[in-house]
Amino acid sequence: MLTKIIRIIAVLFAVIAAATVLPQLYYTTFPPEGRSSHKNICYSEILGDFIISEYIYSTDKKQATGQTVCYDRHGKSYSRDSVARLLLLDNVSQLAYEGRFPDTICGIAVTPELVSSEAFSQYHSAQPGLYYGLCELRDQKSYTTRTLEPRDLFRITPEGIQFIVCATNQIDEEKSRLFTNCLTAADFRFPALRMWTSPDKNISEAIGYYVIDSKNELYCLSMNQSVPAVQKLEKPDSRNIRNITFGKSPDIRAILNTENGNMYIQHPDQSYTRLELPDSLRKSGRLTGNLFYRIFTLPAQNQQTTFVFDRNFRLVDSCTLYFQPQPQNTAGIFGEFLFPFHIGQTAWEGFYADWSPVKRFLWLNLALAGITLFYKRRNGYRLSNPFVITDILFVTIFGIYGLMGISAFPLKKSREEILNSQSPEL
Amino acid sequence: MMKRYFLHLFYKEWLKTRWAFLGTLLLGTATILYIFIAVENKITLTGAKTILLRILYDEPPVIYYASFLYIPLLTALAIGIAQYVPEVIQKRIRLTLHLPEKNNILISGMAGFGLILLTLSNLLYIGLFLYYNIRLFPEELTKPVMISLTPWLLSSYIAYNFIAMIAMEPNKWRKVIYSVIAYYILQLFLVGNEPHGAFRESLPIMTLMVLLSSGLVLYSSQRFYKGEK
Amino acid sequence: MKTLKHLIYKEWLKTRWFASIALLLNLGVLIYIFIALRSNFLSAGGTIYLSTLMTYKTQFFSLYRYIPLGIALLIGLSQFVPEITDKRIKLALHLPLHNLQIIYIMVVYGFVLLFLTMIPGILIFTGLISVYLPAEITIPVLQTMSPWLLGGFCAYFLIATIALEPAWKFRFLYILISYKVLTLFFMYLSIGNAVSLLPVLCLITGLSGIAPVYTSYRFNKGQL
Amino acid sequence: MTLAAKIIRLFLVLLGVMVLAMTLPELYRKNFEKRPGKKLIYYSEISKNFMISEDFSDTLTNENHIIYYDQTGKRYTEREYNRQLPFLYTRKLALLGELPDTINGNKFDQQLIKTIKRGMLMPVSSFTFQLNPLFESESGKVRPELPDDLFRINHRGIEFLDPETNKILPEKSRSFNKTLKAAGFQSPARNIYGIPSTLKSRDDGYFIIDQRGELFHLKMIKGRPYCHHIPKNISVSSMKCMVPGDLYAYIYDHQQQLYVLRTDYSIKKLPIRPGNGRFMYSSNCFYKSYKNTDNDSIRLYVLDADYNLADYHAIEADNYSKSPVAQTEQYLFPLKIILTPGYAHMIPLFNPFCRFIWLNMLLLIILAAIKLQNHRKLYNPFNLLDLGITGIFGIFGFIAVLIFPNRK
Repeated sequence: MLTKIIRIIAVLFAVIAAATVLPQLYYTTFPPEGRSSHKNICYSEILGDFIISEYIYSTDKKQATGQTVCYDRHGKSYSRDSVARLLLLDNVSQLAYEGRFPDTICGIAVTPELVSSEAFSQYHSAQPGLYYGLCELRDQKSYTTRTLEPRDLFRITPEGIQFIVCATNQIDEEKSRLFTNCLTAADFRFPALRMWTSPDKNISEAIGYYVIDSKNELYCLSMNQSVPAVQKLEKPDSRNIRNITFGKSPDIRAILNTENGNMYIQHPDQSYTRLELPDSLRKSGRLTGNLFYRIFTLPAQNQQTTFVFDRNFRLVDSCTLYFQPQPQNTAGIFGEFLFPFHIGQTAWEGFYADWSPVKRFLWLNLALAGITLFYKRRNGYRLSNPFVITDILFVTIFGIYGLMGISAFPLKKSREEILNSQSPEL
Repeated sequence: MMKRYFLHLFYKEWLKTRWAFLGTLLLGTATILYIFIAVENKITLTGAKTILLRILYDEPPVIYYASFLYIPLLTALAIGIAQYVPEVIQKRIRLTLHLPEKNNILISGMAGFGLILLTLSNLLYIGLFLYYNIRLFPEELTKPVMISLTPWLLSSYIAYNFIAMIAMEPNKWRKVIYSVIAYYILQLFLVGNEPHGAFRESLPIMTLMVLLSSGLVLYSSQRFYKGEK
Repeated sequence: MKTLKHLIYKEWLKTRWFASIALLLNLGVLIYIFIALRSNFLSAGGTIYLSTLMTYKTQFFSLYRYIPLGIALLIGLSQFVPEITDKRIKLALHLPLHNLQIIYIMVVYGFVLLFLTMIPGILIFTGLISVYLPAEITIPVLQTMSPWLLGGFCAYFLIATIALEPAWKFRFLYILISYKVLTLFFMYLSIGNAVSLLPVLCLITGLSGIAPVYTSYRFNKGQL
Repeated sequence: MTLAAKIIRLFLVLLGVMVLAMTLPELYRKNFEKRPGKKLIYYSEISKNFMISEDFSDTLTNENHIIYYDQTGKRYTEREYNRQLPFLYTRKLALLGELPDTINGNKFDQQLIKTIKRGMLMPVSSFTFQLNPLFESESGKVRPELPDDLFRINHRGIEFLDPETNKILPEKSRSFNKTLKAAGFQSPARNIYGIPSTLKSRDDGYFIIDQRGELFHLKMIKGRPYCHHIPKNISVSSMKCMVPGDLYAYIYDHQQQLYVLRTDYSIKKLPIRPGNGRFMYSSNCFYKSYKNTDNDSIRLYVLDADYNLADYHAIEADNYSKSPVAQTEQYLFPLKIILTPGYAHMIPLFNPFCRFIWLNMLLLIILAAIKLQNHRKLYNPFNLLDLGITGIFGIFGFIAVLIFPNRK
């Protein structure tokens, strides 16, 4: 009895092992055929409309190169050369190289240097990233002298802020007390739930940290010539803040998103503008900027939506681009017939089981279960035996993995069954 | 009576495993010491803050404890092989297994001894690692690093249990099949090269797998006893 | 002559099972590496794949690193562990052959077996990847893999040396030295950078090939 | 048999010595190494002085203590020091509002800052696949585009390979071969130097050493081959190609002497002593500086825009080999074997003879005592060899001899 229960565990181990390795092996052996086309969308400041460029691979498999076609939302196509003249801001270096860059765009005097310096691109994730709670607070005046270089990292505990001198791994009591007092004076409630700074050292030095205290209030903590500077900041709305990214452009201090999916831009004067993004799209996106526009791109499954704002963050236009799903080849479809699911693990979400569509793999599972049933009957197993039933159930659910598992670990017949199978059936 | 029996059994197992166990223990301890000698050397060369910031935030992450990856596994292999392989080769276990009711108790005793030994070595590794790590780094780093080490420590139990199971299995081909299964299960545990504290979400399932795997040896020992092919 | 046949047959009985596993393992891993290479090549496109491979010197064959070592362990241990645990070798040494000859028949047998398990796989692998990769890449790739293969042979010889050593204390010390020697073969080198090390490694492998003479001499005299 | 075993034992002892010489010094250094003081030397474009900073900071207490002075020994404050090096501290000076308006009569702006180039020159080039993409040099695009083929130059001449099919493109190969032959190129190529990446603002093609050691410049202009034979009177050992500027490449000859290949195909020998051949270079529109650091000194050569020597200064280096810990190391270990990281060149480094001899003698006596204790005859040749190995290899030999015991 015990052995049979242990056998079930063993079978499960075999199923896990098979489900991690077999699909991977299968899909490496039969890689997807053909490459899907690349699509890119840009907003033309001249047309005031989107231009979509698509890179299409040639149908000849031996040929790597394809060609780029450009068209707008209404299907009107453009030549590559005319596109360069319609998307001046995106083709600065090429146009300047050819000496074709105009002096004015939309009535504004421009130079290639000006356009290049105005362009930026940054990513804002709706989910907060990796966080250890141990950060480096750099001085706002770090640039004046190297003596302001910090020798410690800080954490914000329920007892207050603590500066840990790395070389000794001890707390710098004096500095910690000074900062704790300053934070308390600003009505900060310890501990901090989360803090953010910019990966850019210059911005990080200038702004310091945005800290959420235990009452979910927002504070800005920085240091000026070894003196703490704490400021309580308004929150964009009453909801809790989910994640903060600091801006790469001087007119954007930070991008914030709150729990209900609203996205805000914080300006250098600490006022907020809510971005008119649909509430359903609470996903991470990319913010790009140029001389005229701020463009937000939100990707989703097989599609991406681009929102174009003017420099005051008023929505100008938006467009959704649909990508054709990767064409499924026969090997891919066959894989879904063969493997009911695939087990893997990711660093931050743990184990997962990726199920194929039930209607695909069900037939093979049922067929295999039938074969198992037949085999068990032929070999004189009693079908009412709970362990035999478990075996058949495993094959029905886990399909090919289950069959492999139960054949790797043979089920011993009970004494009664052995007697039955030895007695002539006729 | 039972206590005497186990004491006797444990003593016999200890005689078999002590050299392999102490040898790998020495290797593991030396590895941990070397890890921290290297870390301290880097600290003196470039400064503690720089190193700590690099360990915390560099991309790809600085896994200063990477050479510890296979140490628990190696300990399990040494104990497992020293414990079961001579028994199986010399068919010694056959003689002790002829009393059916004692069968499971004996095998559980053997496996239990191995698991205790493994736990001791793992505790020693954890203790030594923590001692140095807490001395050098703040707890914000120590906690995630310990999480990153846990799958590796757990892998030793999986390895040990599967070795016991494979060693007891009478059929050669099934031995190979079980080894393949063990290999791919271990692959799920021997993960690294991610930021510290990764695979936190995998830990409950990993622990469950470890607990479940500890019975596996009884399945093949039963087959061994029955002399199945 | 009859004794020789007899000896080889005895070795074959001990090792055949493990040698066939090793052969399968070797072939399986190499073919898997090829399949993965082919998959990446086809899905990225040859031009892109090759230029990434050449820029980043991707070690697409890194899975093979410890396979020769594993094979050497399989064959070496299956050959020498029974001799030690059963003290069988003592009996073999009473055969009408010179003791050293007997030891060397065993060692050479193991070496040939190791060669036969690994080299055909490598040849097939070379043939397969040459379909997709030009010789300018294939040759450095094989150069980078060759320390691992040499490491396999060296590990086998060292196992024989250690197995024949009669005293446990020295066995342990030899294991330490062998470990450090073997790390030389399995360093993480970028593609094409292993060439300057190969003569040294060949020398070490050659030396380890004659090392069993020393311990078997000690074994014969039963020194402790 | 006995003799063979004893001789083989000696080989094993030597193997043990090698392993120990790789392991022990490294372990020693990792355990005891102290941070050396950091000395930096730069050339000021403003005062035309060598600016030196010396870091006495203690990593343990993390106290910042840096002093600044020039080659005459005149001390500077940090602010003054930064002001002397506007190309190095541009950001700090800009934030402080202390950027100079002009340098040497030139307006200090973005354009000027963009002329800075920094990098490393090594006399051995790392391994490259002898297979490269030949870019279109005049495509009319800002950046070169990756072509669909790769070329190699073997004994059959230049061959263009289609990676998709792994087949040679006969027509293109033939047309390029013709041009190469016409320029006097003799296949196969000994080495091909270039930048096989699209991350460059202009393509300069490849520089190829042919079978006779002659230098050729190969590129593709509007799909047509271009090949130029570059006359030279040096033997090239390695080259480092530069992204577009006034140079095509730096050339090392076999004595590690450095040359520059300029865009007019002239080759100029740099007035620099090769030393160990490794240089950190930093150039802007006024000066080009080459810094060479070896065990004893840091040497900084400053060259003007035409690669003539403008100034030179050397300071004493302060690295591990000068620290007291390293001095002790020289008393302990007669030699150490290091492996160059990533390349696996095994390099044995010997210590000054007189340092380690005392320890060696001591170990020799101890070994002799052990041998006598075990009733060995010291005049036995193998015992003498044991003693000799200990005498030469000191601690390594001593341990190795004991690891592999010798039978009476």
